[in-house]
Order: sequence, then C-alpha cells, then structure tokens
Amino acid sequence: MNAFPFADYLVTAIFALAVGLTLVGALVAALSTRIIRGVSGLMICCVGLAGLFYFLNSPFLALMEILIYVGAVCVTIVFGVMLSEPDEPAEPEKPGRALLWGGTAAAICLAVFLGIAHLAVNAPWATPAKLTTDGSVRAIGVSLLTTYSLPFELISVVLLVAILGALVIARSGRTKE
Amino acid sequence: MIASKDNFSAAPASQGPQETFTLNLGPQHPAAHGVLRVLMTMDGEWIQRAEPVIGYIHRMHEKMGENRTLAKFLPNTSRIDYLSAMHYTHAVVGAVERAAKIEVPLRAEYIRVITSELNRISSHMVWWGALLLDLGGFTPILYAFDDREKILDLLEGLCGARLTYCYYRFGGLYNDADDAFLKGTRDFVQHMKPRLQMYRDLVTDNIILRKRLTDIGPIPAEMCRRYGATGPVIRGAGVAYDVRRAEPYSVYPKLDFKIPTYPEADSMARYLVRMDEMEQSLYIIEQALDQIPAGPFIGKVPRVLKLPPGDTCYAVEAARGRFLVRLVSDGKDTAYRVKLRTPSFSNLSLYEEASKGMILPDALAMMGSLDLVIPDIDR
Amino acid sequence: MSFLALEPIRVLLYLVGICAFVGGNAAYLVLAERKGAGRIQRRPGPNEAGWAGILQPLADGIKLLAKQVMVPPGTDALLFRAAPLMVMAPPLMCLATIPFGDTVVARNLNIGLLFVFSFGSINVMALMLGGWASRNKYSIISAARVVSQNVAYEIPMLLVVITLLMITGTMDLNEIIKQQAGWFWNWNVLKIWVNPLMPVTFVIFFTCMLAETNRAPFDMAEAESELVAGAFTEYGGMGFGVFFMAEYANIVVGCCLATILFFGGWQSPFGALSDGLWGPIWFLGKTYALIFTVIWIRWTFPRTQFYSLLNLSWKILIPLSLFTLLLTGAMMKLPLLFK
Amino acid sequence: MSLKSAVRETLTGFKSLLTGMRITAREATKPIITVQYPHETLKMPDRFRGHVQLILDPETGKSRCTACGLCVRACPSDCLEVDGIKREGEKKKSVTEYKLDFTKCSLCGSCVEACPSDAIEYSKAYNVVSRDRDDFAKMDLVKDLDAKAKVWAETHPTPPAAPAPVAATPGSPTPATSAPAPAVATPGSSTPAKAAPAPVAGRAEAGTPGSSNPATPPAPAAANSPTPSSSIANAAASTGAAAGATPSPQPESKTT
Repeated sequence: MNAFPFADYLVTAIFALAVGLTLVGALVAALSTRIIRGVSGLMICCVGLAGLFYFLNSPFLALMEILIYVGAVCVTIVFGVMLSEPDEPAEPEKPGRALLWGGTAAAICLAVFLGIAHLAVNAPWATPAKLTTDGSVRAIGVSLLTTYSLPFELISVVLLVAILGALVIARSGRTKE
Repeated sequence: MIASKDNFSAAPASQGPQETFTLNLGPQHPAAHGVLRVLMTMDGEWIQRAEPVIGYIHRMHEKMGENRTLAKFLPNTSRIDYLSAMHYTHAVVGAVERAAKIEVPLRAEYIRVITSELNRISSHMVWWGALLLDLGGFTPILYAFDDREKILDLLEGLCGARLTYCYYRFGGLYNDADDAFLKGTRDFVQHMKPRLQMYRDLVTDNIILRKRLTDIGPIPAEMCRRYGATGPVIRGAGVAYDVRRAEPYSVYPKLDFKIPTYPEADSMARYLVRMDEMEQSLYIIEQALDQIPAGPFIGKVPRVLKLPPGDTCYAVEAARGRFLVRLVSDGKDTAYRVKLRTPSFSNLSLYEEASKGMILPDALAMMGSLDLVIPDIDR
Repeated sequence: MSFLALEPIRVLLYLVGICAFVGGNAAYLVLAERKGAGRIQRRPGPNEAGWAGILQPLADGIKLLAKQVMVPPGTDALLFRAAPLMVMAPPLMCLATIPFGDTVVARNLNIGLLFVFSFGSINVMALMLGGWASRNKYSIISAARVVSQNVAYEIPMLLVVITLLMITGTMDLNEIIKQQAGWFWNWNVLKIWVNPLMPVTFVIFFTCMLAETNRAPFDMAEAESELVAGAFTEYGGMGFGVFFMAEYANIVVGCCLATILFFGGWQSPFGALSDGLWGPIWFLGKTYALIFTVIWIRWTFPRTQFYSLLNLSWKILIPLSLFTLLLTGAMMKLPLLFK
Repeated sequence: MSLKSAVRETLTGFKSLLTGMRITAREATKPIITVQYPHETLKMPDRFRGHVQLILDPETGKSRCTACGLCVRACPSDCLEVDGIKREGEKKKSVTEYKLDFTKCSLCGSCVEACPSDAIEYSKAYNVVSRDRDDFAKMDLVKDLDAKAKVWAETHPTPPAAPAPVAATPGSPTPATSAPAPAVATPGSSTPAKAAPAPVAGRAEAGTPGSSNPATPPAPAAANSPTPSSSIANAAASTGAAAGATPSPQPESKTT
C-alpha cells in the first residue's frame, strides 16, 4: 500500500466518510420527524460506526456492529414501527415541557460526554489502540471464555430476560387463536 | 385500493390506532380467478371478515333466455360456465326435452355422457392447475394444459369448437361422433391413467401441498346444507351427493361409478374428491365407449319448438356441482321464466362464513379449492 | 504491471469486475431461469430475441430502462427510491471476499465468512423499507413476512455455519477451501467421519439459503397469487428491475457460499487441476450447478404456507442444526477423552 | 406429536420432494410440445367452426344462396344481413349482399344448420387479424366469394356466361349426382367434395335414421357416401381457399 502515491489521502477520505456517515446518520436519527427515517438514520450511523471500528483495527467488531445493529436491531425496530403506529408525527407536546425535558437531557448528555472526554484525554492508557490479538476466531473465543467470561455470561442473562419478556408480551397480545 | 377505505392513513386521534384494515382483493388480483372482488377486513394477516363482491361480469343470461327462442338461447349456455360448457348445455337441452317430451336416441345419450365426462376432466384439470397457481406452483398447470389440450382437440374434431361447444341439440346432438373421435377418446383414456399417477406423485403426495391444504378451510356438511353447496364441496364434506345418482338423468343409471367422498371436509378433501373424480370419469368413459349403440344421433323434433305451458326442472352434475335449469313456459316459443341455479354461486356464498379467522394465504387456498368460475356466479 | 499490483488499484479492478459479474449473472440467470422453466414445462422459453433468445436480457433491460419509475403519491419518496439501491449493495459487497480461485479474490479477509453474513443481513432491510415506503397494504404484509422469515432462517443458518467453523477453525474463506483439498470425499459435505450428519447440515444450509433469498418455495415476499408482487407491487421500470436483479445476485452469493463451505470451492474433485485457470472453472461450475438446482426447485414445488415455513425453521431446522452442532462438538472432543 | 412420528413425517416429506424433482427432471428431458405460433400454425380439424362464408358452387362458379333469410332468423345475435335480387330467367333469388358482423358472432353455427340450400359453411380461418374494426363488424362475404369466383373463373377453361340462364339451378332440392367436380386448381381446395348439396340429414325434419349411420368412416374421406354430417363434411372439404379471403393474410405455415 505504501507504494501507492495517494494512499494516505485515500485512507483519510475513507476515514472522513466513516465519520461523516456516523454524524449524518446520528443527526438524521435525532432530527427526523418520521420514525422510519429515524431508524434509517440509525442504520447509517451504525454503518459509519463500523467503519470507525475498522480503523481501530477491529474488523471483527466492525462486522459484528453491522450484523447485530444493522441486520438485527434496526430491522427489529423497523418491524416494531411497522406493526405499531401509523407513521404520522404524534401531536406536539407543550413547548414548555418539551424545553424542560429536552434541556435536562441535553445537559446530562453534555456532562457525560465532557466527563468521558476528560477521562479520555487525561487518563494514561494502558495499551495503545492497536491490534491486541490476531483477530482470529480462536483468539476471540479464548478471550471470551477467559478474560471476559463474566461480561459474556451477563450478556447471556440479559438476552434470556429479553426473550422471556418478548414471550410474555407476545402471549398476552394475541389471544384470538 | 379504494381511497375512501384507506385505513392506513392516520386514524382520528380520538380513536387511537386502528387494529384492523381493509384489504380490497380484486377485482383484478392474480388469485381472484377472473373478476371476483373480495373485501377483506384484516387484522394483520388474519381475516376478520371476507365479503365477496360479485356482479362485475353479469350478462343477464336468464333474461336473455326469456327474450329469445329456446334454440337461440342454446349458445348462451356454453358461456355461463365456460369450463364445463357441455354440462350446462345438457341441462338446458334436458329441460326442454323433458318439457316437450322429446325422445332422445340412445346413441346421442351415450355421446352426451362421453363428452360430458371429458368436459368434466378438462374442467378439473383447469381447476387443478389454477389451484396450484394459487399455491405458487407454476409447472402443474402446464402439464394439465398439455393433457387438456388432447381433450380439446378431441372435442374440436367432434363439434368444431374448443371451449363453447354448443354441441347438444334438442333431441340429440349437433352431429354424430365419428370413429376418429371414439378411437381418440379410447386412446386418451389410456394416455390419462399414467398421467394421473404422475399428478399424484408430483403434487398430491407433495408434503408442501399436503401442509397447505390439510385442515385448511373446513366446510362441514351442515354448512354446505345451509348454503346449498354441492359438487366436490359437499362430497369433500363426506356426503355422497351426486346428481348423477340422486336425480339420475341420461344413461348414467346404466353406468357403474363410485361417488368419491372424504369426510375430513377440509381443502385437501375437496382436492382429493376432484382427483378421484377424474379417475371415475375415465372409468365412465370407458364403459360408455363399450356400450355405445348404433343408431341416429338426433330424434324427432318439431320444426318450431314450443313448450307446453308448465314448469320444468332439469338438473345435471356439472364439474362444480348441481346445475339446475328451471323453465316456466306459457306456451309461447320463448320461455316465460328461465332460472339457472349455478353451483359456483352457492359455493361462493359460504366463503364469508368459512374464511372467518383464517390467514390470508389459507383463505386463498380455500378459495382455490372451491373451484370458482366467476361467470358462473354472475351469469 | 507494477501499477496493477498496487493494492487499491487491484481492489478497484476487482470491484469493477464483480459489478460486471453480478450484472451479467443477474441478467443471464433470468434468461436461464426462463429457459429452465420452459424446459421443465416442455416449452422452449424465450426464443425470439437473438439466436435462441440470447438477447432476451438485453431486450428486457431496455424495456425496463425505458419505463418511467413511478413514485406513487403518498409514499415516502426518499425511502422508496433508496430501497432499490440498498438491495443491490449487499451482494456486491459480499462478492468482494469470495475467492473464485486460489488467487482470484478481491480482498481476502481473515474473517471473510463473517463479512458475508454481516452484509447479507442488511438485505432484509432494503426489502422492508421498500415495502414500507410503497404504502401499499400488500407491500406492508410482504415486508412483515420478509422480516419474520429472514430472522427465523438466519438462526439455523448461523448454527450450521458455527458447526462448520468448529470443523475448520477459521473464518478465512480461502483457508476453508484449502482444508478441503484432495479428492472429493474431503469436501465438507462428505466429511462424515467428522460429523455423520454433514449432508443433513448441507440440506439445512441450502434450505435456509433459499429462504433467505426469498426463493420459491419460500417466496413469501413476492407471493404473487396472494400479495400481487409483495414488496415490489408499486415498483415499476428499473426500480423493479433492480429488485429483480438483486434476487439473482443474492442467489449467486448464496450458492458461492455453499460451494465454498461444502463443496470445496475452487478445488477439483480429484485432487489435481485446481491451480491457475482451473480454479475459477471448478468454482463456477459447482456454483452454477447449485444455481440450477435452485431454479429446478422453484419450478417444481408449490409455495409453502407462512406458518409452516416458520414451523419448519423453529421446529425442525433449528433443533436439527443444534443437534449437529452438539454432535460435531462431541465428536471433536471425544478423542481428547482417551488421551 | 411424538418424536418418532415427527421424524417419519420429515423423512417422507423429504422423499416426496425428491419424487417431485425427479418428475420435473424427467419431463425436462422430453421434447417440446408447444406450437411456435407465428412460425408454425395448426391445421384446423374438418369440423372446425370458424366464421361463416358463402360456398362457391364448383359447377357454376356462383353462390347457392337464395337470400331466403332463414339464417338471419336463426342467428341468436343478429349478426347477419342478407339481401338478394331475383334475376330474370331464374327461379330463385340470388344473393347480392351477405354481411356478417363478426364482432357479435358467437360461432354457434345456427346459420349453417338453418340453411336449406347448403350455401354457407364455416371457414378454417382461426387467426383472423385486422387493424380495422370494420373488417370484422362488416365482413362482406359476397366480396370474398367474388374473389374466389375470379380464381375459379381463371382456372376454368370455359367460364359460363355469368348472367345468362344457368342450366343447373343451384339450390334446387333435387340433389345432383355427386359426381366429382372437374379438376379445380384453386390452391388448397384440391378435393371439392360435392358438386351439389347433399340431402340435408334430417335434423329439422323428421330424423332420417338411415343417413346417420354411426359406423361411417371419418367424414371427409368419403364424400360420396351420405355422411351423417354432410354439410359439415362438405364445408370442410372446400374451404381451403378461405384463407386468402379473410380480412388480413394469415401467417404462412411453414412446418405444420
């Protein structure tokens, strides 16, 4: 790749594309009045995020981002939207309340973001952001079952709860049959 | 889509989100066999109410029968149910013969039986192919049409028409069956037997078809009775009702055949009844070919046909069930009243009740198993 | 020549090649499908445009291109137009990692398998958005069906793939192929000493692939006797054409994947003649044989019912694939017990 | 459902799928059965009922129609329009106008059946096409007949003087001896079956059982024997020239 004269520009351009996708997707998701477009924005955002993961030398994570967030989560959301509400915008809330809640949410988000940013800038990082494992299935499997076995198991508990909740809702919803 | 029925647009805020929507299936829909329109109130894919809307090709056949001489009305009968034209002509011809006490030569009656049964097979083949089209199988209809083509060629060689035969005449037939026809029919019967086995292997035994039809759309005998459903629909409900046996006409009493019945009353039962009927029709044709006598093909008919005053009914077992013609005459050369009781009309009537709570593809599979011909409903 | 050896240029060339490959395949598979259907139904199929209908795809394409793309009033016009674009992108992406030969591959990733599946999962989104944006009741029903069908069949498919991953130990597609070198009994589909249910595993994979690509007998999305044309009802012209081509592109990807995972990819069946030009020949031969089977199946069977489709997935395929997964694991670990 | 029956059902189901695929594969190896329509056309059977047309009497080169109007009365759809004049020296009227509204015709055949002088027959044209609606709404059968008569006149060395009194009165009830007609070279109509109308098999009259012998050989082959469907057989044999007179030329048949 080094021999290619514009390699750096190309890489920068792709990085900018990924960042742009993330930002544009997030904005569309946040600002769109139609839910279905919001979900589409979320999807674009996730694809951009996957690109960023790739730049962080984690192709596995990047693809998982697409597989799970785009292929599963967004699809489920769209499905939910499709089956629940007509896609007209809901009645506007009272501006005072909206401002209050929105302002509160914005303040909290800003605080969290600043806190994380502060940590990120000031904290001494233990390892540099480079390829820590070879990214093979074997390495991932080993780390999932050794180093990260507790989070892994906790995630499965979360999934179990989600499945049970879905079952409860599904059973109570359609009683006709 | 009808704009006014568009329930997808936002409901008034006071009502909250609507649970059902209206699906306007037809009159132009791939599964609507012609111009049938079904107004469906759906809850998701579940049908709450399916209301057939008919009348798109109403052609006033009854009124036409009351306004023209009987001989002029005869070509109409092939066009009521274009798939079993022979049976329908048979009923009208039979009613006139019964009213005017016209003797029909035996040879003519045998040829009528042969052509009627050929017509029944060809009609069932169209149904078979169309049902499979409804179920998403494309190939069977072409196999069926390949075999049906042989029947049509036979009948075309016999009477010159392929679909709207208009072959029967008062007192007999339009022309005599020649040896080519009789031999061709015999060959066809031999050709058809292995083909029916092939149909069975390809489609009837297929697990996908079994899953699609078994236990789908039950129409019990009691519901058939209430709506007057006849033909394969009632035989699929386990009732051995067949006009050929219940009200014998023509030379059917001299012929031996079984009335296939299946007690399950589901779509598969109706399917199997028709498949068995094709076999029985072949059997009937074989017997009729063996028994056919020599003689004239048309009896003595007065030049100007006038029915004596009175009320005559004549029913035949058409491919879709009991077709009855009622002729009320006041002594003129036109009938005072012509009533055509068509089987598809009754068979469709029960659709609304039978399809309640079904899922859309099942409801369409059931509609296919009813074997509807829309001109027969609207007539 | 050194310029061509540069990585970005090579990738670019391959991408162009893949676009051409997908386009040509999509066009000519339509013809193959119609010809195949004709053969099965004992008629010649399209035979007027060019010799034996060889120009039929061109005629179809011109016809579709010449038609106006109608955007019905009341639809979400942006999504309506975006959906056909989205449906074509995933198969193009997937083909970038498919090794057609030992060295004939656009970008060999060490997680190529995951790459294919992650982009394959986007596919459903396009159909769903297209169906939703059409604002047609048939399309909505179709979109709802697509989702439940794809979600239901993704599970047994991934379980099968995990079984294979346990056997191969890698997600590198080329590496998976190389492990199947030698005579044809080294192909994964016949490796019954690793798992006696390997042929069954292939059948599960193939069934899931048919369902994922919405092919008959699982063409719930386009069930034309029920839903007119499903999600594509409102699309005309090239809007429909792209959906139509994407279906074939997806079939190509699915059959390529089946070839790689089960039939030794570009390996020849008798251990020799797999290098150089022979690799792509073997690969494409196997792939097209599978594609032909897909066509053959379509013109043989009626469509399944929707809930029996889901029953098949949840009650038969998922338990079966779980069982093969466990069996494979057990058989792999069994020798360790006797060490 | 027990596990055993579930497994059995799955296996039999899978087997049934393979059976289906075997059948379609077997069918795929069989030859094609469709007719490639514009390149090939079918030969219509002898009794085929196309639109009606006037018969050219092979002896006189004229129509046998006497414009009696029975066909008009028999028609259920009122699609015929017949007019004729009585020429001097002739016993009966001869037809001058015979118009068929083919858009209304249901091809029932009542007119052919009703004709007492066997002057009309069915054509074998089954794929008539035109860009002009009037070609069907006002099919001029006399014009078609004239075109045929011209061919007839060219092929006959001694054309009879057209308006002069004709020896044989066409349409007379006396059946002319069914002598084979003189060699007629009109394309297609190589076997003019009958010179004159055969006795119409007793359909409207009291049925003449003798004429409806069931064991007759296929109709057109034995034109001389009184076949039960003489009018049909007659029609069949001499309609070959009809194709040229239909509103638009048919595609040429290459193979069949």
